[in-house]
Formats: sequence, C-alpha cells, structure tokens
Amino acid sequence: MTETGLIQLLTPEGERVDNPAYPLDEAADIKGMYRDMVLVRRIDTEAIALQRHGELGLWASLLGQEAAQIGSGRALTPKDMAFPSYREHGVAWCRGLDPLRLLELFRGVSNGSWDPEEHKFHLYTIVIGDQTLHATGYAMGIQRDAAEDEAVIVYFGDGATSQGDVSEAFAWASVFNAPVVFFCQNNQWAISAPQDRQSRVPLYQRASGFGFPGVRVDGNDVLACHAVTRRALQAAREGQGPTLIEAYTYRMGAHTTTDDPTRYRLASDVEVWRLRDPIERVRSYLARSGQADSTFFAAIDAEANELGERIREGCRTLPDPAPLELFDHVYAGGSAILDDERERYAAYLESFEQTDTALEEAGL
Amino acid sequence: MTETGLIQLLTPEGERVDNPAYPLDEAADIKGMYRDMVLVRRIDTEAIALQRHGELGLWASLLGQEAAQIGSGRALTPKDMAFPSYREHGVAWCRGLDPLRLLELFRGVSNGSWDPEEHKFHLYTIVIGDQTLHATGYAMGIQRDAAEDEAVIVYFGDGATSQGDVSEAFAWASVFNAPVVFFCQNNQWAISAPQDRQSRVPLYQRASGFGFPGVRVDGNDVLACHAVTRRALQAAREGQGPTLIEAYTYRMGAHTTTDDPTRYRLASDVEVWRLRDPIERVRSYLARSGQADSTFFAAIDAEANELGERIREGCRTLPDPAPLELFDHVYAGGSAILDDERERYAAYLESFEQTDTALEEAGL
Amino acid sequence: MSKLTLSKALNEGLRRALEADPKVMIMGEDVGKLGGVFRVTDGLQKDFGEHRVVDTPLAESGIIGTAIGLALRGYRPVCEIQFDGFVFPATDQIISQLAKMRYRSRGKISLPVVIRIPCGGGIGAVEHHSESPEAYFTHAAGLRVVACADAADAYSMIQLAIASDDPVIFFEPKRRYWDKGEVDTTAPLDSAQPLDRARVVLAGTDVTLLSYGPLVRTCVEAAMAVARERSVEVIDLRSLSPLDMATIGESVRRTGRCVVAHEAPVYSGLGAEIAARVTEACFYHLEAPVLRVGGFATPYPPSRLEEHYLPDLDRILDGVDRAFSY
Amino acid sequence: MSKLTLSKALNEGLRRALEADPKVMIMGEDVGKLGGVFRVTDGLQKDFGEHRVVDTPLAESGIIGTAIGLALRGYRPVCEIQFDGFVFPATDQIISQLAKMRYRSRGKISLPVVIRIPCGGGIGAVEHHSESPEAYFTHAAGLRVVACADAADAYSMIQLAIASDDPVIFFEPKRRYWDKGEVDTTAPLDSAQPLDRARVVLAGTDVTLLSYGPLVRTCVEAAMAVARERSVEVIDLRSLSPLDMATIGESVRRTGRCVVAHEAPVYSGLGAEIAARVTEACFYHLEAPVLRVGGFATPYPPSRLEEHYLPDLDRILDGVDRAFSY
Ligand SMILES: Cc1ncc(C[n+]2csc(CCOP(=O)(O)OP(=O)(O)O)c2C)c(N)n1
Ligand SMILES: Cc1ncc(C[n+]2csc(CCOP(=O)(O)OP(=O)(O)O)c2C)c(N)n1
Ligand SMILES: [Mg+2]
Ligand SMILES: [Mg+2]
Repeated sequence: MTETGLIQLLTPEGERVDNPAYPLDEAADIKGMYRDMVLVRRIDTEAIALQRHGELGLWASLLGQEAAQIGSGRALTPKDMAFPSYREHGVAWCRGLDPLRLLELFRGVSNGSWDPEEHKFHLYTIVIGDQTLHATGYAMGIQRDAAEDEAVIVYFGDGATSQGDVSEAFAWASVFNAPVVFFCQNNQWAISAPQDRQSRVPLYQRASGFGFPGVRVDGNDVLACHAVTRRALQAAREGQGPTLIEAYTYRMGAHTTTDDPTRYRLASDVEVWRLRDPIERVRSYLARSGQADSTFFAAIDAEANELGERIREGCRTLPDPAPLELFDHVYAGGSAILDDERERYAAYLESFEQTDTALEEAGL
Repeated sequence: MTETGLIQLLTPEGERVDNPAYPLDEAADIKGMYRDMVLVRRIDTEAIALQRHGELGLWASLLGQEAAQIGSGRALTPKDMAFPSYREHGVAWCRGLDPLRLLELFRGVSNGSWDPEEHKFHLYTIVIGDQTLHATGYAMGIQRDAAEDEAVIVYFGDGATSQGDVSEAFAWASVFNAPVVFFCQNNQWAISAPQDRQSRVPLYQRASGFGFPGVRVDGNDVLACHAVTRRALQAAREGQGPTLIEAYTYRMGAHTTTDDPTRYRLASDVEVWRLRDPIERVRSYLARSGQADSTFFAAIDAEANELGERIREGCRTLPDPAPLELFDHVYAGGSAILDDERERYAAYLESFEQTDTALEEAGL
Repeated sequence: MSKLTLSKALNEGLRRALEADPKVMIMGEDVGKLGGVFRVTDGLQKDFGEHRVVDTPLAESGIIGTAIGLALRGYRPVCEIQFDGFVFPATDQIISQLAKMRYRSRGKISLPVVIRIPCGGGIGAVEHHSESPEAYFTHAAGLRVVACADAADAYSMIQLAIASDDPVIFFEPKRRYWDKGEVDTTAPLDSAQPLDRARVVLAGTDVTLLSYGPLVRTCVEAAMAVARERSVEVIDLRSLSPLDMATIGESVRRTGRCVVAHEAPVYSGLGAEIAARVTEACFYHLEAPVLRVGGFATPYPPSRLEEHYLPDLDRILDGVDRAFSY
Repeated sequence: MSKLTLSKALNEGLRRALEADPKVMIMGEDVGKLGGVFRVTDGLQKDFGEHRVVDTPLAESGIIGTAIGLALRGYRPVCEIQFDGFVFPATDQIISQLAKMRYRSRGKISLPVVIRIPCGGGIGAVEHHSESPEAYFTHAAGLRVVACADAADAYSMIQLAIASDDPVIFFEPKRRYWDKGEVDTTAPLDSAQPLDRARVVLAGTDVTLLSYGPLVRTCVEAAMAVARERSVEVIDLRSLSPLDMATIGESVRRTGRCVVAHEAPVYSGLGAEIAARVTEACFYHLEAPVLRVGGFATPYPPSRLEEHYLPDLDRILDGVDRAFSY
C-alpha cells in the first residue's frame, strides 16, 4: 500500500506545505490544537497508568492518533453531531466532554453516562461498525428537518471497513445523499490484523465504488485533518452528500491495555512512526515560525499536569453505582417482570443486612 | 445511470460487433446457446402456468434474463462451481439439473433436493446475498486444494448489492485473492425498488473500491455474457482473483408470481426492453448469417413443446413427502429430543388412523 | 365501526399515527410505491410523501441501524421487515444496539423504533417465509415484543407500539392478514387495552389455553369445538415480553391446567418461559404440568409438510386432552 | 496426565484435531499470529501455516459465511468469535444457513463447522464482552450447542465438536480459561463422554442442581458449602441442545427437586426449556417447581455491578433453599 495521494499541510519535520485544494483556514487556531493534543495525550497517559493500578478495567489508547482526532474534532461546529467508536477521546475532548465520563466507562461504573444530544457526541460504540448506520440515519433526520447548517461525522477504524454494516452505511448515505462524513482512522492495525487484511487497495478508494468521494489525509498532520474534515462537512451541509476520509496514521500503543503488540509487530516499525509524531511536528512548526515560545509550551505542560492530577483524583473517587441501579432504565414504560425481579433481589440483599445486623447485635 | 461502457458482441438487431478485449470464442456454440435460451424460457412459461393452476406455490420468472444466465452458465467448465440465488433456472439448466428439481422447490415438496456437488450447482439461496460468502469460502477451499483448474461463480441481483454480506464477500475475495466471479444480474428491479435505490453509480464500479476489476456487460447479449464470464473465470483460475460482472438486463416479468409490477412501473418502460429481447437477437443473427434455417428453429420449438409437456406432467405427479420425513436430516448425529417428538407425532397420527379404522370397521 | 381486514386495520392504524405525529416515519423494502408485499402500507407514501414513507435499499441491518439514528434525531421510525426469515441480518443492531441504548445511556436516550414483522406459516410459501422468530427477541431485555391476533386489536396495538418510548418488535400473523373484523376507528387510543396486557378472549373454567398471533383464532375454534365437554379459557397473550403474569396467573390458579400453543419450535421457544413461570407462580394449583403445543425441533419444512408442522385445532385439542390425563 | 489450564487444554485439543485431519482449519479475528485474545490458538498458525490457521478480516458474518463455503468444499472450519457479544452480526448465516443446510438438502450436505465463543462475565470487562447468548442458538434446530466447564472436558469436547458432522456452537467459559485441571492427553477420543450427554459432577440425593459452563464450578462449590445439611447433586449439562433428558430426568425423579443456574437472563433463557421439560417429564416426582437462578431481565450491567448480576454461590444456595420451601 502506498502513501501517495496523501494530503499534507505540515511535514513530519514541521514545515508548512501548501495544497491548493485545501487552503489553511485563516481562523484555524493552531496553538489551540497543539494544546488539545497535548492535553488528550495526557489524559491517555493517565488512563493507562490508572488501568495499571487497577482503577480502570481497560483503556484503549489514542496514542499517535491525536492529530486525526483533534484536527477533525475541531472542524465540527457546535451543531454538528459526532458518532465515535471507542478510541475517540480526542474528539470527546473537542465536544467538551469531561474525560471522567470516559473513565467511568472503562472503570465499569457506567456504559456511557453523558447526554449525547447535549454534547452532540454519541455514546461510545464497541461493536465494530454499528455506529456508521446510526450516523447515517441521524443524517437522514437532518435532511428531514431541512437543517442546512448541520452535518454528521462518524469515526471508525481500518478494521471496521470489513464489516457489512459499514458498507451498508456507505450505500445508504450515497443513495440518500445524506450529510455524513465517514472518518476512518486507518491506524494500520485491527488488534493484530494489519491493514492489508482488510483491503488490498487504499481504504479511501472504497468510497468511489459507492459513488461518493474518498480522500486520504496524513492522519498525523493536524492541519491537514482539520482542513480536509472542514471541507467534507461543508460539502455535506451544502447538500453534496457523504465523503469518506481516510486519516492515515498509526496506533503507537497497544490495542488496549490487555493487548501485547510485541507478539505481532516489530518495535522498529513503531519507531518509524515515532518520527512522525503528530504533536512534535506542530510544536516545531509553532516554535520555528515564532508563533509560540517556551513560555507557551511550559504553560501547556503545566495545564497538562493539572489535568492529570484532576483525572487521577477524579477517577479514584468515581462512585460505584448502587446495586439496585442494576434494574433502572431498561424500559421507559416499566415491566412487571423486572419489577418483580428487583423486588426479590432487594429482599434478598436485605436478608444479608438483617443477618449482619443480627450478628452484630449478638456481638458476633 | 448511463449504459456506456457496456460490453456488447451482438446488437439488439442481431448484428455482430467486435470488441478487441473480448474476442468471440471460436468454439462458442451459438446455436446451442440459442437452444438453451428457448428451452429455459419454455420452462419459465410452463412454471408460471403451473403456478396459476395451483400446482406451484410460487415461481420466480427469469424472463428477459436468459442471455445473462445461459451466456455465463455455458462459460463454466464441469469443474467450476456455481452458487445461484433463486432465479437462476437458466444456469441450473446449463449445470444439467432436471427442471423438475426446481419445480419441487417452488411446489413446496422440498427445499432443494439435488446434490450440489454432483451438479456443481449449489442449492438456491433465498436470503438475499448470503450465498456470496459461501461462494467465497468455497473458492478459498479451491485455493487450499491448489486446484488450478477450478473457479467459482456466484449469482445475485442488483438489490443484493446493498446487503452487508455481499460487501463482506467482496472484501474477503479481494484480500484472499479468491478464484470467484461475482455475477450480478442487474435486472434493474429489486421487487419494486429501482436500481437507483441501491446505488447512484453503475454497480460494476463497486468492485474497484474493493480492489478488483468490475465490468459491465450487455446482459441481453448471450455472446458478450459468455465471453466476459469466460475471461473472468479464466483469470480466477490463473490466480488473478475475483471479478465483478454486472450483466445489465431487465426483469421482463413480475418479481414472482405474487407480484403486481403495474403498481410500480410503466408498461412503456417494459416495452423498450422488449425490443432488446435476448433470444430474438440471436435468432436474427443466426438466420441472417446463415448459420441456422427455419428447420433448425422449428426443431427447437418442437423440443420446447416436448419439454413443456414433460414439465407439466412431471410437476403434477411430483409426490408429496411423507409426514414423518418432517423429522429427517436435522442432525447427522441424531437427537433424542427430536426422536421423542417424532415418536409422539407418529403415535398421534396413528391414533387418527385407528379411529378411522374403527369407524370403518363399525361400518361408519 | 367498520369491517376491516387485519392488513387494512394496520394500514389505518399507521395512517392515524402518521397523522398524529409528524415525527412518525415508515421505512422498509417495498413499503412505499408498492405499499408492502402485504399492502399493509398501501397508499401511505402517496399521502405522506417519500420523506415519511421510505423505500429503503435492500439491507435489513441498514433499516434498523438507520432507524436507530433517526430515532436519536427525534423520529419515530416504524420499520418493516418483509418476512420473518429476513430479520436475522438485523439481529446485531436489534440486540446490541436497539434493545440496550436506554440502559447504556442511563435513560438519557429513548429509541421509539417499531419493527413490524409479518410472521408465521400456513400460506404455502417457500423457505424463510413462514418462521416464528419471537423467542429470539423475548430473551433480549429492553425490547418489547408483542403480537396482534385480529383486526381490532391490530389497529390499536400498532398505534400503542408507535406511541411507546420503548423499541417494540411487532409481530403480525400473515395468514390472518385477510381475516376481517369490526374495528372502531373512532375510539380514542387511551381507551385501548395497554400494550403489555394479555386479554381473555374466551372465558372458561377447566383449562387455560394460552396463545398469540395466528393461533389465537385456532385456539378459539378449538375451545368452541369442545365447548360441550370442557370449558376452555383462551387467553391472547399480546405481550410476549414482558409477559402479563397477573392475567395468566389468575386464570391458571382458577383452572388448574394450562396449555400453551405457538407455531415456533417448542424447544427453547416462548412456551418454555411461560411454562416455567406459570409453574413457579401456580405450583400448588396445577393439576398437570403446563403443556406445550408447537412446532417441532426441525427447521420449518417445505410447505407441503407444513400442515403437519403447524399446530392445528386437533393438535391443540390433543394438548388439552393430555392436560386432563394427569 | 498433565495439569493444564482450560485455555491450554483447548489449545491442545485443537492441535490434536489439526494433526488428525488435514481438512480441519481454524479461522477468526486474531487467531493466527496473536494466538487469539485468550491465547486459545496460540502457536497453531506457526505450526500449521496460514492456510490452516487463518487471520480473517474483521467481519463475523464473513467468518461464518466463508466457513460454510469451506465446509461445502470438504473442510472442517473451527471459527472463533472473539467475544460473546460479537456473534450477532453472524446470526443470519448461523440460523438461516448453517443450521438448516442439512435439512434443506435432505441430508446431502453436511456442514461440520464449529463456532467457538468465549462467553460469560465476571472478568470486569466493558460492554458486549460478558454475555451468555446460548439461548439464541438453542432455539435453532440443526445446531448443536454445547458448553465446556473444565480443562479435561474442554480438551475432549472440542475434538468431539470438530469430529461431529453437525454444526456446533461451542461455548467456552472465559473466566475459567486460567483454571487448571488434570488432562489426560493420551486417552483415545472414543473413550471420552459423547458430546450430547450430561455429566453428574457431584452425586447427591436431595436436590438436582443443573448448570453448564462457568457456573458448574460455582455450583460444585455451593453444593460442598452445604454438604452437611443437604445432599446436592450437581449436573453439568454439557449439551444445551439437544438436552440429555435421560440423565436429567433420572436425577430429578430421584431427588424431587431441581434448580437450574445460568448467567444469561432467566427470562426466555435456557433454564426455561429445562424447567418446562423437566416438569413435564417428572411431574409426579416434583416436590417443588423447578427454580431458576440467573441473570436479570436487563442488559448486562457495567462491570462494577456484575457481582450483583451474576449468580454466585449465595444466590445459587438461595435458589436451593427456595426449592426446599415448597
Ligand atoms: C463486531 C465486533 N467484532 C469484534 C470486536 C473485537 N474488537 C475490538 S476492537 C477490534 C479491532 C478494531 O480495529 P479497527 O477497526 O481498526 O479500530 P482500532 O481498534 O484500530 O481503532 C476488534 C476485532 C468488536 N469490538 N466488535
Ligand atoms: C435478506 C432478505 N431480505 C428480503 C428478502 C425479500 N426479497 C426477495 S427477492 C427481493 C428483491 C431482490 O432483488 P435483486 O437482488 O435485485 O434480485 P432479483 O429478484 O431482481 O433477481 C427481496 C427484497 C429476501 N429474500 N432476503
Ligand atoms: Mg485500526
Ligand atoms: Mg434485481
């Protein structure tokens, strides 16, 4: 698989390159993006550490994918709706979600307790590919509402492109010309499966067979990701239908904290990609172009430290749900069957408490 | 949707046109193909009539698709394996299947009682798209057997292309470079859904996004269908992997005998396609080029009459399965649960017979 | 009051729902221009437009997946699965997404999606067109699973299903589509029997006969056929998940005998849940085990054998007789 | 005899099967180079090559659909579904194709496909990684559904499943993968207990406790905990479809009481079938209704609540106690 045709606005060395089709947004807040990337990387680092300390059941690291997520996430307007997979902590950040909401999920305290409409950020979806259809349906709703200033973006991985649902979403979005941007982070791995297990041609080409444009962007270039996503969203809002964006990047870490990537890939391959670090290149660019100095960078590092502390503290004190919450929110309209189970279980729990009290009272 | 790029070797008027990429197979038995088409059309006509007379529960007509089926079916070698959908009566014919085996299915006497390996023709598959994965798996088996003279062809419709399974089959066949030819009969309708409900670009283009070639052929041109399929099968056998063939044709009849197409399409649209009849054009060509005369045509018509009679007779005398056959062939290894059900039901049936006998003996 | 077929009653119910709430949508294969292969949606696209009555691409997972997205956007999609046997490609979207979303989101998300499924056999159809897949869905918490049995009930049940904020799997007995019944299309919806309640169709004292969907009529016919010897109480369950145990338990405690009939295979079918639950709830009242009459542990057979596969009046009565043999 | 973990026992069983028959194949996500996320297929690709141990694209329907095709070609594919919650995209291929093919073809086609599914909760996992979907498959005639509970049985059961000419859904209790047990890898396969037979794990006289998969060990622990007061017979069902009613019935007729425990929701779960069938078969012997202990009628909860959701020793004993309260 070649890397030709990759849209790039910032080289790995941090040099600005021009692409006439994707002029840099004058208003693009590059320093802000830098800050975002540093902060979400810190969230990631902390979460991995928390998992190691037994505070989280699992964590899916975004390491290496900060540019793809912040670049695209920052391209969204407050009205746009985003459908994440399970690794989009950077996009969540852009949508104003408190990282603790994500930690709750990986801690096992909830399955996603934020309000998707409030943040315009749907729940994480773990079943690979399912959310692409939800996003397409949501976009069909936008069409019905004739809401011309809204679009949808949906995130998924290279592995997901093999799932039938993702192809169905492509077909539907194309046929109905739905305002949805398919944002595929090709991090080159689906757990241990390399990208060529999903396709023998570059993934962005998948779109053309369904009748809509596909583009491949340097997923480690936050400016390019931003520009490409902005344009695709704008096209969607203007009634030009879907676009597939393949953000070509690399999963620098393990698939999740339970994975051991040394079993299936070489450290030297990872090293190659370390030289293309998405944060480093922005830092060099900002420094070299004089847009930021060491005070700026130091301030952000300090902010990251604070954030890290808040996360560590916050995570440890996340309360466990009460046992009987188990039975809540299954049906809007209630269920006598479930009520019965709840009642019985409550009585069962109480029987222990009674025993405990009795034992206590007996001084045992 | 345009019809450009359509591969054609015989115009609707029956004139031979050359296509350098698809030279006509010198050995191609055009008269044989004509005969096949006439005979399978007769099978179709008879089956529709049998359904009208209550002898069949249903029939799915192939009217208009004879060239696509005979052209491709005749391109198969005896070793190639074919996976049909539910309308491939013409392909079944080419695989040497007695049409009565198909009628059994539509009569409700069996769900497919032929031996797929004997005929190298799998059972009909009614769930849209499922068989594309079976075909791909079978082709992966051929690779494992290193059977270089075998390939697989799988039939499906324009509607099927929207099913996730079909896209999954495309992805798998491409990634594993499996020797399978995807033969899509785009008859422009999926019951009442026109082709543009499935795609906004020509369907053959779907393949390129998955990394393998797609070609569109005049599905009413038996020579072109033959040549294009032959080449794709050959490529598959030679290790060049899958091809998608879109045979652009038209469903001249109702979707099935229970369908009423006047509810969703204009008679005038159908008329346009009547002028492109797949049989007529071969007949003109054979006649005009002097390859066949009226004796030949009359002989085939007579053969068709005979076949028709055999089918009418044969269908009416197809025996119903015995009640207890209900319980056969569920498990190779048997099941005590099912044995119990069989026994009980046998006793239950017998209780009626006993009552009947008792009544009879009592002279009632 | 007007005499409508079950199919037409559903059609009228859908029309009402479309009129009452602009967020209600209909989607599925061939539901628009054709009006559905059973004509249940006949004329609705013409009257409500292509944005509200959507002919979809041929993809069941796509239908349910996009319906979920539309529901997230505030719509109330009513999806049609063309035949029972074609719901399976949508299983993942139904079980992993649709059923669970409210729970996952701690009640922040409602997915008022209705999935209409013509179900059952007896029409001489080819494979995959005669199945009764309800038990696959009753096991999935978060879904309501209901079945209508006659025109009058179908008319209100479909509206109640659409009005419900829970996802509803709505089974329609396809061989009863052309059965006619009196339907009061003027009655207000809130006078209708709630969606989660069973209905005593025929009162009786000796044995409780439970069924739903296509077999309710067969059960009533069976009960009438033996009315002189036995008093059979016939209950139409209507709600298959959750079950209305109050109504069922009251009846069985009175009669002491219970038979469940459904077309689906008995093995691991819904009758199992009913039998287990009724036995636990009515243990001291039962004179006989709860007996099940249903399909065999085989795939649905070729249609020339379906008369043997499907419980008919005689097999149901055989079940009733067996309940008295204890 | 060697002491192996359940995961390793499966690995050895698979290796045996690969050695014994060149048509046996393994396929699934991450089963090759990685050796599976639970390492059940560890080392097999290295030893048997990429043609026999196939890392597939990420598509469950694709895995089962192509396995069917390979089986049609004479192969015996052993598919891995990575986690219980990810089997649903393959439902259509499993239920409409895999289960029915023998029946449809009047016995001309065999599809010896095994689908391995790590199942159940208790490992603190995120959503969709802790489910017990067995009841969705026991309702589908044509499938064998089995569950292994310990290392020794796992070793032979996986080989028997592969040798079976029927398609087999093979559940593996993921939280028991690292439990060790003595495994006799030298014993010939035909000395192993047949795939469709239940196994009395602990003999007893007062009550029959039925379970399978992850809870078998919990049931044994429960039985031992009360051994001084009650004699509990624990049966590992092994085969969930078809059920071994001979073994179960014999036990319940002896004890007069029966409790079934599984992790899946009780509602419409496999326990329902067992309860209904046992009640019918042992009606006059039962002192109490067959009681079910299992998951609640909710989706699987966030992991911090799973200790409440999953039946543990105490809840199982509570069920046993209730059986004695009648
Ligand atoms: C339907 C389904 N099958 C399997 C899994 C298990 N699984 C979780 S992540 C993953 C790989 C996903 O790869 P990709 O789509 O590239 O996303 P990435 O993890 O690289 O971000 C797999 C197989 C799943 N979550 N859902
Ligand atoms: C999964 C599934 N969904 C729905 C159906 C009902 N159905 C039968 S044929 C058909 C249309 C198929 O169209 P196409 O693929 O173009 O094939 P054609 O009938 O035109 O040959 C539909 C929707 C089905 N058989 N399977
Ligand atoms: Mg990836
Ligand atoms: Mg078609």
